[in-house]
Amino acid sequence: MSIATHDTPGAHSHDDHAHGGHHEIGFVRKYIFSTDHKVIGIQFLITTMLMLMVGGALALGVRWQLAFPWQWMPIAGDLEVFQQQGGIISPEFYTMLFTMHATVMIFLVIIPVLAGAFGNFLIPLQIGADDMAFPTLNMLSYWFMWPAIFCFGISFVIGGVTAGPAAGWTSYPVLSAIISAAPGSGPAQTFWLLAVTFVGVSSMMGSVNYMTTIINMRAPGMTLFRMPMTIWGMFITAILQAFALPVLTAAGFMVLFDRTMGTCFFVPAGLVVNNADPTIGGGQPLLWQHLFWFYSHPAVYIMLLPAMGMVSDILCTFARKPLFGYKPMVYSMSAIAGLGFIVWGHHMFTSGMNPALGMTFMVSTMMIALPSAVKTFNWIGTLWGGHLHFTTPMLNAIAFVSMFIVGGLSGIFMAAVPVDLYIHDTYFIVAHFHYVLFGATLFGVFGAIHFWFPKMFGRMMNDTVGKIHFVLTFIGFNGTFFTMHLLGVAGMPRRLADPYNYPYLEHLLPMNQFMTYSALLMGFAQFLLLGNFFYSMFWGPKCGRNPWHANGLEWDAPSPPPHGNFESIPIVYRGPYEYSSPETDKDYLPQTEYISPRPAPAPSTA
Amino acid sequence: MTEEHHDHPHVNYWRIFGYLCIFTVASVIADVMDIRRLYNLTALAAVVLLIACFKASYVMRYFMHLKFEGGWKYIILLPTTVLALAIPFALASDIGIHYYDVDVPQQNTLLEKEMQAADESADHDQHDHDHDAAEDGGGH
Amino acid sequence: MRKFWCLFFMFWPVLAIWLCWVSPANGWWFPSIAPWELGQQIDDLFYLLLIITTVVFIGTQFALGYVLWKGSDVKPGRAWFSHGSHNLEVIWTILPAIILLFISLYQMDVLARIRVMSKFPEQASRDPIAEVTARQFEWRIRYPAPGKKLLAQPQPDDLYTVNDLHVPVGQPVMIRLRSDDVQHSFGLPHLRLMQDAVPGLVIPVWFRSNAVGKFEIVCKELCGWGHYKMQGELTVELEEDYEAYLKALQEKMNDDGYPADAENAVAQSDEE
Amino acid sequence: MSHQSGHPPLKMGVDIPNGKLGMWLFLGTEIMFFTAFIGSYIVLRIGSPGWPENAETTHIRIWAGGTNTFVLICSSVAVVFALEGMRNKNFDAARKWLFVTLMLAFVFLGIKAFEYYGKFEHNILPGRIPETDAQALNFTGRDLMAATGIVDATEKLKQLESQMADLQKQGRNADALQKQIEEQQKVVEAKTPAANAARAVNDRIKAGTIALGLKHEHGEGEAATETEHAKPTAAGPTLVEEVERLHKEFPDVFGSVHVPHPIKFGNLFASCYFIMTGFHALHVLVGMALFIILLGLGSKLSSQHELFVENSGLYWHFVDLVWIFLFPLIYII
Repeated sequence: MSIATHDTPGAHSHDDHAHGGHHEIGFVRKYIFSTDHKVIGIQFLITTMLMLMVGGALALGVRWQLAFPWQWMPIAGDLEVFQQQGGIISPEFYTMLFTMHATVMIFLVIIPVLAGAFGNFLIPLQIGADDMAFPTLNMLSYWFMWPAIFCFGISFVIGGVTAGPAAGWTSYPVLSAIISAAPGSGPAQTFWLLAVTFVGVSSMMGSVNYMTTIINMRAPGMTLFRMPMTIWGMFITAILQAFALPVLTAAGFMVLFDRTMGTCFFVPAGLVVNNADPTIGGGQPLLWQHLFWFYSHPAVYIMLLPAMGMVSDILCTFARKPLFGYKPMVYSMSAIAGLGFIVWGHHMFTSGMNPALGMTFMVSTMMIALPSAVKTFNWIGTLWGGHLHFTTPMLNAIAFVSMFIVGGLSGIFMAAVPVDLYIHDTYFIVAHFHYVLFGATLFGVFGAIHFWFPKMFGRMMNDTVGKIHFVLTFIGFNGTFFTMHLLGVAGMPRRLADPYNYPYLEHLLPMNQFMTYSALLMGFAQFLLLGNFFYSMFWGPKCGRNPWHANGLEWDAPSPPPHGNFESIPIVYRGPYEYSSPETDKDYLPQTEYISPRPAPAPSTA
Repeated sequence: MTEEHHDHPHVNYWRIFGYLCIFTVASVIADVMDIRRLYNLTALAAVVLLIACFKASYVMRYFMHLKFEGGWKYIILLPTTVLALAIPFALASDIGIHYYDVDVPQQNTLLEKEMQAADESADHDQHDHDHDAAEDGGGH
Repeated sequence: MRKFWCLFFMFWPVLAIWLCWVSPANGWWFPSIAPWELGQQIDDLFYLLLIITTVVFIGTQFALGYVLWKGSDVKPGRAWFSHGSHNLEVIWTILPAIILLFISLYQMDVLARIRVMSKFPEQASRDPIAEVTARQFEWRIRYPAPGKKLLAQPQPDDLYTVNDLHVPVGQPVMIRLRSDDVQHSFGLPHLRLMQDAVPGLVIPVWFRSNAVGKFEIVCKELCGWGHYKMQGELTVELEEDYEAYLKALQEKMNDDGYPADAENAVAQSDEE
Repeated sequence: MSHQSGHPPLKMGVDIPNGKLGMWLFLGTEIMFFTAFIGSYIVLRIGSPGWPENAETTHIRIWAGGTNTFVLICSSVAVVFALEGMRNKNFDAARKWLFVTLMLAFVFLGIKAFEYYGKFEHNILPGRIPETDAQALNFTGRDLMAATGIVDATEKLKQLESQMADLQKQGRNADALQKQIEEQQKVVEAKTPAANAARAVNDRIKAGTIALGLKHEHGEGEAATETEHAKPTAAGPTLVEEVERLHKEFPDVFGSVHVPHPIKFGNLFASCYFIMTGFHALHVLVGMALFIILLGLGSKLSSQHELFVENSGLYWHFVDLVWIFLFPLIYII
């Protein structure tokens, strides 16, 4: 991570000195409590990659139980704490496994990797700013992740590792609000709620920062409709986060107080939970579901839109083509955001919601498939007639499109309430959201990691290893999750520690075993990514500013960019996707390159 | 004001202060007048919330200088206001109004319905079967 | 190698469709034919969606494969310099919009018949057959005594069972779903039905089975560590069997080791 | 930002400083945060027929809320004048107005604390309010027994005695322990009369031969449900009368036991009240911290802090705005 790179012709840069002598700052200020958006972005990236491994390990635990119920666990079974339960996954532990898998993946991997890692790294670079609007706030937003990780960690161990938060990541009261409902997860669930609050604070700080930066700190000439799709994705994500997340934070406080202070927002009176005294209350459990999904449905788009943006960038770069329908892409993204706020009820079709609301939500949910469809068509249009380069980022980006189609189409089944009555809370749902969140988002993220790695570290990642990682992950992913659709149609409910209790599900065991093997394959493939990442960070071949011949502003800065990013303030003359433009001889035309308005294409002299 | 803070012209803040105080007194008077008893709670709520909206608009326009800001204020505040209003409205149809019967110690709509039905049928026929049952149910 | 990637991305949709094609034969499909008309309508809706989505899936995946195939040729010249087509955008916005709107409106009727209380079969909603109370981790079922109506307040002569719901075949029945503690969900996968049991609410659920048999009742909402074993059984039987079952249940409950007690007899004669 | 190096001064975005834009966006998120609380309160209240509205039952004092509204309006004016002072480079005036604002914030919190104290006094706390007569009876019986402390004392005595027995079995000297036991016996004896009285009441509660009765000062209100009232009760003092008698007889022991007073949906009311006013008070505290930082600068306060003052002012006005809506929602409606 050397800041002094081989190509810094603009060494006279005033930017360097505008930031108060960054030469003197020590290791701690530079790499740990750094206010530099790039360092913070990389911190987020590495943290989330480690958390990805944690979340993946938890998922493998879940898969183990489904494939080999009540059998001795391969590695964890040897541990002392599991000995007293025979080295197997107990139902309490299983409940905690899937709760924490979802929690870690959503709150500590996908949201921070998109908004935290790539948002931080890319926003100032792609809009031509020298840093975020509020660098200190930015640093705080990273360091507020750690109390969250810490609290999640405590919630793991406080129940003695074999039990923990056990109300699912959705944490529906009354299960999560009354301690006697899940005795094993008493303080664990409380810490879990605290952690979610910290994540909320962290994301809120981040999103205010991103919005301010994108609105107010764009380089000269960078109009809104010249912003790369990544920035649009981040911008809309930040808006969603800023206006939906506080609702969850508030609801989190309410359920936290319900647990600890005797309030009763979500607890009706007169419940006899686990033979304890009848509850005192008057609240309504459905209120939580409304408030929760008011955030958590937009959160699905928070977990998707930035990836959509990054994939658009990658596809254009490696198809050497302008984005097909830039404005429709922006509008459809905005439509997703707008509609995203009014579809939350589709998570509650079976929950005893007023049927009139159910019908309204069904229509709005169906409609949200529309902008997604428009985006998919536009991506295919982007590839149409392109000159494709099948690099690792490109393969991951194509996989994003391919997987997103499946995730989008299976969503239509859920949007249809009558069909949802059958498939709700079955593995069909599990398949659906893994296709969206893993198949789409994570492939997008893998692509983005390979794509922007040269900018982050000034070195290239190994393409062959990247492709092997991609192929293994792709095969493992589809082996695991496509088959889940079939389990869902067969009626296998999710979150069951032992589905084979039910005679009508017994014959699904071999299928589940196949899925577990696929999941193992996928899990181990991730070590390739980690290895490639950390090896290339230090020993990968060095690269110049613009190894992909891409157009974005970030490729105008040195690799890796110094503190302050650009040697001089970039001036933007055009949109980010002018590949194969007839105006120039190269097949790309950076946003900063000035071409005098002449009818004949002129050779550029940048 | 001698400086050319063209976007922050001088406002007579004391006058705004006076308005706010008058509005506060007005909402207290609305409470003392007992609109609740005279009309109903909804009328009272409408009156005092309207007053609150006026107060809020004065604070936002003059104290927060929104009156003198550019168009961005609408971009930030309108969607927020819409969302903020949408939540209670959407939730009112599910949490505020119960589509299904409620059975909690404070309120048992199912039981109330049954007792009502029993009363009605008892008016028609004293020896109705429902009547006995309702008495059994109501005796608790 | 470039063509390899095109085949790679085209191969998996083929595999996926093949898998869906063979899965009914392997039992990876609906557990049984839904034994009532609304269940069958739900299945029909599912198949309708499946057809629509399969067409879109094949279309988009093979369009993707096609553009990859075309784009993978190493050819001279440049990529097609195009910023998009307004007409195309309009077409592929309006067309899916119509389809989606059609789907959502087409579902309304089935949804209304399942969920809107005023559309419930009159007889079923007038005389609920039982009250099902979910509890960690079992289903408690309360029937009214034979010949009586189910009342909101438990009656002294009510009949109770656990995890064992009996209903007569061929007629619409309605249960009142409650929860004693946390949120549960009353799932009848064979009937394609599901309704959460929300603490504090009494939610009516109606269904009908035209086939005699035993079906599982599944708790589909996470309700604690024992969620997986919260299993009930729905027995659909002939009317006379059902009445005999209630009678037997009543006798079993009244049997306190003494001969038929006088008080009960008086109470029953009062009702007649 | 400070880049003037020959480039065209093309500033993208809106024409306000980043800090102010960020503050407004932050206030947007804050609006949503309070919306969640206020919206929940509104819908829960609509969904709970018989919500306590009588000021006698809820101990909501409109004069307190009204005064606090007035105080916050005053402080809003003060902070506006502080900003005016900053703009006019009259930093002494700015400091003076900031100080006034801070003092008014203290006054606000003082009144708030007084109100909270009133709620604590009357046991209007979430999770502690009986909502039906049966609950009121149970709670009071439980509280009466707990107030005597007899259970703990007896338990301790028993423990000591069993220790004593152990020691005696081993034949060891137990004089010190004997002394302790005697002291503990005295404690138990001292508690016994009160405990007996509490037991007598509890027995009647268990037997169902005591009526709740109503506190005279509160009138009917929303207090009790009719059906519950019809319970057959033996002649004799009601629980309210009993508790009032016990208060007189053993003021030290039962002083903390509240005269039973069921409030339908009282717990939900208290939950909503405390969470809304509590988070508002927390925001007041944050605002006060901002003002304290500014005042702590002392004479160093200068033009470079103008944005800080403006942003703190915006935040403070927002706190005022929230209260403007909380006042009618909690105190009037």
